[in-house]
Amino acid sequence: MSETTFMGVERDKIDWKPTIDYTKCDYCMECVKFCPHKVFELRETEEIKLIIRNANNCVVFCRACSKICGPDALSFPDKNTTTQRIKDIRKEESHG
Amino acid sequence: MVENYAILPCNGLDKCAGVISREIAIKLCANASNKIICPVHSRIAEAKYNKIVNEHALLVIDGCQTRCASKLAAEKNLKISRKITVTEEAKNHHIELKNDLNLLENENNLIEIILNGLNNAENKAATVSDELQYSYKFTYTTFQNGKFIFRVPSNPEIYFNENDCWAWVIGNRARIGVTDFVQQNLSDILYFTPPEIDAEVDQFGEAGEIESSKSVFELISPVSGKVIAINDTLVTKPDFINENPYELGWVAEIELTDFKSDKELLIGFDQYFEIMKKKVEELNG
Amino acid sequence: MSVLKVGVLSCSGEECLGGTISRLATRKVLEELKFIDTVTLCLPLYLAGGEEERNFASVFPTISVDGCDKLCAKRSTEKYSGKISGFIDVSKIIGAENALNTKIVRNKDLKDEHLQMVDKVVSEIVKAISNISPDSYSGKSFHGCGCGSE
Amino acid sequence: MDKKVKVIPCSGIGKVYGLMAREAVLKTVIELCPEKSETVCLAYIVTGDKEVKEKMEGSDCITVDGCPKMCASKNVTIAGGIVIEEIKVLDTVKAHKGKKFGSPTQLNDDGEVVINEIAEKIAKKINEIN
Repeated sequence: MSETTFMGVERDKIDWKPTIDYTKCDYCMECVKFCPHKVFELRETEEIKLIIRNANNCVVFCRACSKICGPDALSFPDKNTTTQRIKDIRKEESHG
Repeated sequence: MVENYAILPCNGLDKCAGVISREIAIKLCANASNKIICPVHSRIAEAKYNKIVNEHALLVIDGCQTRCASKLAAEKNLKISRKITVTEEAKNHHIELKNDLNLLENENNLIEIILNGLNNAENKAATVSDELQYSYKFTYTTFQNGKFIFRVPSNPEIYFNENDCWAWVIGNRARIGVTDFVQQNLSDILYFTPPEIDAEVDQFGEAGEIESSKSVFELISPVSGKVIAINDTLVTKPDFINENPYELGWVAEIELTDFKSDKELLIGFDQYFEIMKKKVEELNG
Repeated sequence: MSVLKVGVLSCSGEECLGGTISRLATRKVLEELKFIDTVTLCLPLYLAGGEEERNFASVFPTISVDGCDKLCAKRSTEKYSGKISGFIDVSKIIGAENALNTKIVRNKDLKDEHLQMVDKVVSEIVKAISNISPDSYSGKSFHGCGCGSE
Repeated sequence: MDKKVKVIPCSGIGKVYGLMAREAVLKTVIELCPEKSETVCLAYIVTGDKEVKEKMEGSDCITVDGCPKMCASKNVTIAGGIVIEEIKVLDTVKAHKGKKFGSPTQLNDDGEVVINEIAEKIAKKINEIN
């Protein structure tokens, strides 16, 4: 993917990805089926069968996977903090 | 006061959120004109509830994201006029639910909040209006990919975020919706859940949800403010979004609280047109 | 063969087997022959005035696939987009008797012999596509799109 | 004039809903109501050929459309047929939230369930008329 920025900020600098709560996750894999950006990875043979594989593919501010998660095991960073962070980086970069 | 609801709670007995959905339903029925549809009983004796369903607006209360009550309503082809998901409400009000089937202080607070919310929204729903006169015309620039045509409006009053949502800003108000990119990708849109009237929406917060058999898309609000109107035609005709997501298919109107700050993270036609083109190419290339 | 973009319009006739075969062969070209960049155009939409379909057929070379010798798809394409770059008459390939079978029309009733007919038609479509002259293109190169056509 | 009700699907080829319309209609006219109904090729009815024109003009038609563009209904009207019932595949699909129905080439089991429901609806309508 060539899309590596969001609002002019390098995607790598934006901390936006789902976090899996393994105490709730029941490995139903609905999120794997759902996410078209391949953020999740299914690992059949491992003990932890689901991991975040491509965090930078995750669309900033998209939380759709957490909506379809039955056991409510997916959470995202605080949106306002992320928004502020993006604004700060943009400011720094325009001054620097 | 909330009036005349047929209430379909999920009634999930093995989760705290399910117990809360049941509690809310029972409390709402203190008002005798509201009726409960028991999800378990309705499975085996659907006809029993036909009369209630025909005479009342349907309020669906889901406990968790599995949304069994919504699915049941969809299965029975019932038109949902209001929907609540307990775990979402808990998140929105920063209330942590324990995994305990006995309702404690937090849970009871949440129940109060949800009941109050229902009362307030009900009183104000009548004020949903189309005060804003979005009477002037959208000007479109289009590009083609295969046989598909993508439109992007180029009016200078229209702003976009990179999440494929637009806002038409006039004074301290904005009308919001999704772009052609979203509707072309979802294909035939079958369900629409509007944001709530009076809800406070942050920039990049959720403002409604649309769903096709391909996927679900939550509208990520380009602006912050209070929801003052919704396009409730979309509840029965969600395909208006496919027809034109800018005009017939607009989603909501927002009273802006801090557009000056929102604007920093919005883009205009020139930038969005290029971004959309690139996304379409990446998707199909 | 180089990758060219081609529109395929099939009659999808409901009255007889020929229509079903025209439809299945067209889908097969779209789904399985990835070296050809085909776009299936929706005939009912095309006929009802669909802007995207008509526009495409007037810009890109388009091939019609008809189930019988009435050639409905071919005639419509010529009527609305002026020209056609090739046409297939399924009844010529599988025989009129087979094409006009009104009993076996549903997908689930098809037997191996019918699926073989589909394959025959597929190879005829491929031939017709490879016969398209490069002049049929108006020089534009669009990328393929899967939106809604999956 | 023959009295059979004409049942005409869109047979759209880009989405599974077009195939669902088609299969539901074929089930109706071949299996459920062969005596009272028949289908006519959509592509044929708009050619304006004398034979089909005579068949269509003034006849009772039930259309089955796979998407909101309502192509079957529009084309039947253009051809002079009288649309007495517009059936929308999506209305039935909505009651099966979250399910997939196959592709525009082939339906899966859930797709078959839905087309059976639609075929029942069409048959019911045909029996009401006759």
